[in-house]
Amino acid sequence: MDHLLSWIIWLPVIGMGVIAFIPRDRSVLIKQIAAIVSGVQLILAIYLWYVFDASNGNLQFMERVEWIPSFNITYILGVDGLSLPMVFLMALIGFIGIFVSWNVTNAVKGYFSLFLLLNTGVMGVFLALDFFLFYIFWEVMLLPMYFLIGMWGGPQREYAAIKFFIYTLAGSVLMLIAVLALYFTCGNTFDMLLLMERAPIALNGMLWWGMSAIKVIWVLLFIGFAIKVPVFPFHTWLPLAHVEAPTAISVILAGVLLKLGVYGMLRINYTMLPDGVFWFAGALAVLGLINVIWGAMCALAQKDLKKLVAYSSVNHMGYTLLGMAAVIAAAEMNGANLISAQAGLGGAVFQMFNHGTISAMLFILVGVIYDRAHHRDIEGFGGLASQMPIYTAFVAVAFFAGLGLPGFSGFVSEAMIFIGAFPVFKTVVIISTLGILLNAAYFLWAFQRMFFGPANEKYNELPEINSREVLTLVPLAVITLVLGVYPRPFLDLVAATLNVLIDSVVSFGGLAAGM
Amino acid sequence: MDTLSNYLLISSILFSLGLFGVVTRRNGVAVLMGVELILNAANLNFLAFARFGGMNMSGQVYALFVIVLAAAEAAVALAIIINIFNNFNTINIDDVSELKQ
Amino acid sequence: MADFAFWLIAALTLGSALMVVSSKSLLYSAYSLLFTFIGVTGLYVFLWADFLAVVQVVVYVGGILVLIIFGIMLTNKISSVNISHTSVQKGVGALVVLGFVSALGLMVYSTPWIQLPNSEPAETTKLIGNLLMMDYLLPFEAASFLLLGALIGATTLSRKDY
Amino acid sequence: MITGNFTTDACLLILFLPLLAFVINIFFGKRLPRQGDWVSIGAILITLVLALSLFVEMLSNWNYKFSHEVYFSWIDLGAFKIDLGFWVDNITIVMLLVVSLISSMTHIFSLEYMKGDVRYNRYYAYLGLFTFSMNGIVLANNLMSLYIFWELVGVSSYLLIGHWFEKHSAADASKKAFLTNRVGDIGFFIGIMIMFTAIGSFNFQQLFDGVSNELISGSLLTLAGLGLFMGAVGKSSQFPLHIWLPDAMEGPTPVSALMHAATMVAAGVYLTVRLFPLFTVDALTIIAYVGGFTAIFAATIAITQNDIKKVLAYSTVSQLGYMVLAVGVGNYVAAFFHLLTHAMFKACLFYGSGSVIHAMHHSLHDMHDHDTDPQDMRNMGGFKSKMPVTSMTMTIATLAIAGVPLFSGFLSKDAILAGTLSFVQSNPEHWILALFGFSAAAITAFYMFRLIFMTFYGSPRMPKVFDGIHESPKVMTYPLVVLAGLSFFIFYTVPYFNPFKDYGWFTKLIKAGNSAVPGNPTAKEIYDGVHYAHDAAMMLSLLVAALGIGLSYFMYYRKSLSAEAWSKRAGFLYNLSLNKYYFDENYNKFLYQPFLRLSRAVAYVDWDLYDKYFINGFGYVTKILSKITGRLDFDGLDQTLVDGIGRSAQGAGKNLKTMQTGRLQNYMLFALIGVIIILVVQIT
Repeated sequence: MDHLLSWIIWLPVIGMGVIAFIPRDRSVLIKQIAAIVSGVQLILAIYLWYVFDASNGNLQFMERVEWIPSFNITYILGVDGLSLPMVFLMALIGFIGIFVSWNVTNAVKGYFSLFLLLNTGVMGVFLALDFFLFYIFWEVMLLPMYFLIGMWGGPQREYAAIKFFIYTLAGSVLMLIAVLALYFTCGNTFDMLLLMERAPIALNGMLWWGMSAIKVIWVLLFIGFAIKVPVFPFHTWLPLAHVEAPTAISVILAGVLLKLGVYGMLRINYTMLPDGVFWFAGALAVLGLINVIWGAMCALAQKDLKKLVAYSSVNHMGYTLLGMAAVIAAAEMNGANLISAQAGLGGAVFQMFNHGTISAMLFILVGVIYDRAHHRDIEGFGGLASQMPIYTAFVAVAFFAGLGLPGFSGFVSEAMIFIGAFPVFKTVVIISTLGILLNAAYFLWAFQRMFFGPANEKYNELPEINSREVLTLVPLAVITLVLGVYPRPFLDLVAATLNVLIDSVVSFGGLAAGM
Repeated sequence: MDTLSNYLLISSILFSLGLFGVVTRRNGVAVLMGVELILNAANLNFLAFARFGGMNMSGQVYALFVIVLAAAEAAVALAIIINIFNNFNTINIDDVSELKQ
Repeated sequence: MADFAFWLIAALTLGSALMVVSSKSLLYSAYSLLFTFIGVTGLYVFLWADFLAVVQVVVYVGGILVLIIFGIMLTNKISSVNISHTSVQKGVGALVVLGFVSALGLMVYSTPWIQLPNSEPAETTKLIGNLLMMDYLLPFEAASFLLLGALIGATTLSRKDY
Repeated sequence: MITGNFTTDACLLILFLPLLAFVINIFFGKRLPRQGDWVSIGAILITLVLALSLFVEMLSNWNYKFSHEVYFSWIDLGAFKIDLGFWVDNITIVMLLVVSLISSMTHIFSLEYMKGDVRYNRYYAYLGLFTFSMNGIVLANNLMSLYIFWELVGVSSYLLIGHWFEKHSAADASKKAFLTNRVGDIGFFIGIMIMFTAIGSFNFQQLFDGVSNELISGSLLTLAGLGLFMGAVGKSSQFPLHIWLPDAMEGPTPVSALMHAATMVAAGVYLTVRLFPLFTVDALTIIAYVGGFTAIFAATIAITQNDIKKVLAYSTVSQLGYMVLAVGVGNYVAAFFHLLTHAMFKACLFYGSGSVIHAMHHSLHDMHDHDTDPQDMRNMGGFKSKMPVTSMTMTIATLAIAGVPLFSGFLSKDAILAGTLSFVQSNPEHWILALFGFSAAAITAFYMFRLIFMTFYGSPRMPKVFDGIHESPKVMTYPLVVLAGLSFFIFYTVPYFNPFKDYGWFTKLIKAGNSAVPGNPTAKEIYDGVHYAHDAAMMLSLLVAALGIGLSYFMYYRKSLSAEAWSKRAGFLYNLSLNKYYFDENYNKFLYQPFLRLSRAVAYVDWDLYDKYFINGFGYVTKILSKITGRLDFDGLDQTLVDGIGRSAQGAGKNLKTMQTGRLQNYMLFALIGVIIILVVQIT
């Protein structure tokens, strides 16, 4: 199939076009079309997974079309082990998200159009290999998000949407500066593949205002991506946006959008500024630690279930940072510990995917209870386990997956991250293992408060989770479980790319002195 | 006497007088008369250039058109004046200041 | 003789024109205008524009002037003929116009006009007719429409109930 | 068969049959006849048969060096590889048998005990999950799969303890159990990471090789060992993480039996037994102290408890302390031996207590009395006549735990005490370990007989309740009989017969291996020491057991010593013991609450300070800045400069107002002036 990647990216836009011609009162048809489009996209993503050559760590299915030749802007797409899981995740969660938002009644047409646009934006970011294209998709994604939060969100939606928008835009601006800096220093190109070759050499030893150019660009890009992740001091948009966003949007936000930050760092910072990796890895690990502990402690103190889940995202993404930092273990000066680098980086990539599925489940479940009880106050429930046993079972699965219980994929990735990062960042890892306990503490405490204890009379009439909701949860739960029991299907897929990435980082490690 | 300059001079004096009338007269009809003087001055120029400047018959044709215009202008202007008079009971152009803020 | 006649006519024209703009009586202005027109007609004749001279008399004197006088009659009660006929800013106006005319005059005399050699006067009516029907057909038609428009417009405007 | 190798197939089936039962019961249990209990029981009985056949095979092979390992690749990223698999040796086989046996008993016992429970099918499902996880720990050949099943045991204990989650106390207890275990797991995981970093493998055998090749040594190895031991501290409920176990009694009694006799808590000891070759002398010393202290510490608490299950719970903690002590002094075979015997008699005791509670519960239920605590021994007494089987079996088990000859507990406890004594003999500075061991033995004998006397002898304290007490049905008493039977020494010494020597299949087939740590005492040195100290230890242990039993006899049977008077005399200590040394209160006060407050503070800082003032501060500053620039722009630039021009023009306009007459003619005049000026300029 030609132009598979383009189809994956632009299919939702086609769906959007179709929806535009449907009268606004035929909301079921609109939903059906959105579902079909996402379904086809998911099938394409699965097909891509199937035809992808896992033994090849380089970019595959490249598409290259001249776009704006006068600025050397090209439409380049490609997929490798890093982006493939993310594409699959987005397709899956995009598909599930349609069903999660089946209850939307307000401005259905607009909602689903924006939803599909969001899908395109995210897919584009994952598949774009031209920096300019990447940036455009990055911004395209922002806009529907703003409206989806701002128009279909909770009571504080405008505030949340604005905050999200400005926060992210601030990051984008820094990123743009970095993009332009790379463009002008590396021979006027936005082509990421060229930049990967040229940037480490072109920037080597370059000084800007007395600072190393690599450091400057690294920091700019890092802040841009860190806001998305979100890394500790830039994380406060997240609880608010999550709490205010409608369920499906929270699901996408937590499930996929947070991954963009990490993906961006791995795709851009790691390949174009390998020296910066060595310079920043320590800070990255410490930030990861702060995310883990800070997120967990904040989650522990929350009374709003959704906010708890939101902070759990902060906590979980912290592990990813920790794992990413482990890549420097493979360098000569750190003993060429390839095992550790693979474990850490593999764990980080795996954790990205797992957090996608697990947090999606968590947010769907929060949405389920909110639809029924119309509040999310943890203390306000109690004894739900006897009233909604199936729902409780799903929450238990999601919570246990979230707290890193073996048997669920989250455990594998967290264990890999810890094992990988330990040789290089011993103290940091030892402190962050406290996260194992804290994760369990906040999830179980919330679980107990909501589901255990004597049944609350008020909720006797609460309907059990319905089959539509169950169907949205089952695929996620199955993936989490299967990959938790046997992670090789996933890890084999990314292994080759990981090694390429590690090589590219490490092979420039020797230049670190030139910074 | 048969020089262009003479005619031009006469015409410019006539023009200035017309202008003077337009600028100083308060009565609408009198302003109109000033305008007629200006038009005549212009015609005079045309004919002078037709006679001396090589404009030939074209100048005369232009003059003819000017006369036509003048006739039309006079007709319309007078109609307006009469209308103004009917509405304001004056044709003193200073007093017609409905549009003034 | 011709010289004398020329200057006489010029003086008549300008003098009556001065009367037009400075007379306190509106009717006097109107009558003076008659003389101006006649003077201008004379000058036309000096410029060998016989047809135009005739047209000038017919249109101006016979048409416009009568119209103006009618206008005066219609808009002023006979008793108050003089009342509304006042001037403003005469001093400044005169000064400015004087400056203007001197500037023009200066310009007229200082400009080296290209003057064609004298030629014999000729019959103009036929030539004008040819021109109007050939080179200037479009303006001619446009002018006819203009006149028609002006006619209808004037009639419409003058209606009482408008 | 699946792989063709009997051992592998049997192990696979033993591992996955209970899991299958779990899956079937959790999804379809409600719809199956009898809520699917037969599925679970069938699965566990097959498991038991398989374990027995493995056991028989082990006996028939009579090879103490038997070892069988299979594995598959779980993760392979090129350099980073994890293989998961089984390592079957004699310890594994014995342990599998213990787990299957106790689990089968629990399944059968629960048939009656849990009858009519609202979540009957889920109860059986969780039992299956629990058995699966425990078998997983037993079979693991590497730290990673051990950790995986370790955590799964934690979660199944969470589910089982919280089975009656409508009770707040049960919900609290389940959470506490899980979280306390996780504290231990942190250490465990750090230990795993240190080992992996140093040796690059999780496999036990490779780790042992790595240690003996000194890839890791010294204090780092000690640290790693202590980390791994922390896992055991959590799971086996050692001081200071012992707090969860007594609370875990909130779960159904059969679960307590399963969890606290054979499976979960034994996992910790099993871990230390398995990893014994990794521990350095320093680590072992610390382990010994932790175990010894736990043994005596828990025993002193058990003395004063009145809840029959609490007594057993602290007794379990104490006995686990013993086992850990045995590992610490190097005699890890003794630890495993005690684990084995303890599993039988402690399970028997728990089932016995379950039987008593069951009877009490029914009696109270018939009386419509919901206030009296059916677990409080002060409400019992004289049950011997009403419940002969329960009474008899519990007494046998108590004799075993007290260390009376002819019973299994005597042999194993003797082995532990001998090991301790020999350790103290060669390391006199650690004399207190021996003191811990022997005094704990005495106290154990004392409080266990206190339990028997208070429950089964004397006059009924609540005659009305007593009238309603009946012996439990046969499904409950059969397991008791089986386990009481297994508390006799003979089952551990066949084919030999000497009630004072632990000489038998066990000692023949399970031999201590050498420590992998260079410089540690060899197995032979330890064995010789134990042999040397054996007789003295036996005498002493007999003496202390007699002392404890006698004291208990006089105090609670003959009542010639007043328990009340003694407790008053030791008022402060009595309260301390009764309140479990205020551990829960202090943890709550000094750990949980401060931490919760810290979390709230963090959340407050995050949300109400950092976000509200700092991040939104950016917004405000920007807003203020924009206001300032706006004002500058409007007042400064626009109003002053731009409008200033306008205003001066206005002033000028005011002055030139006369010109602005509104008369066309004026304007014309000005236009004319302009024209003149232009003309003049043009001309000149």
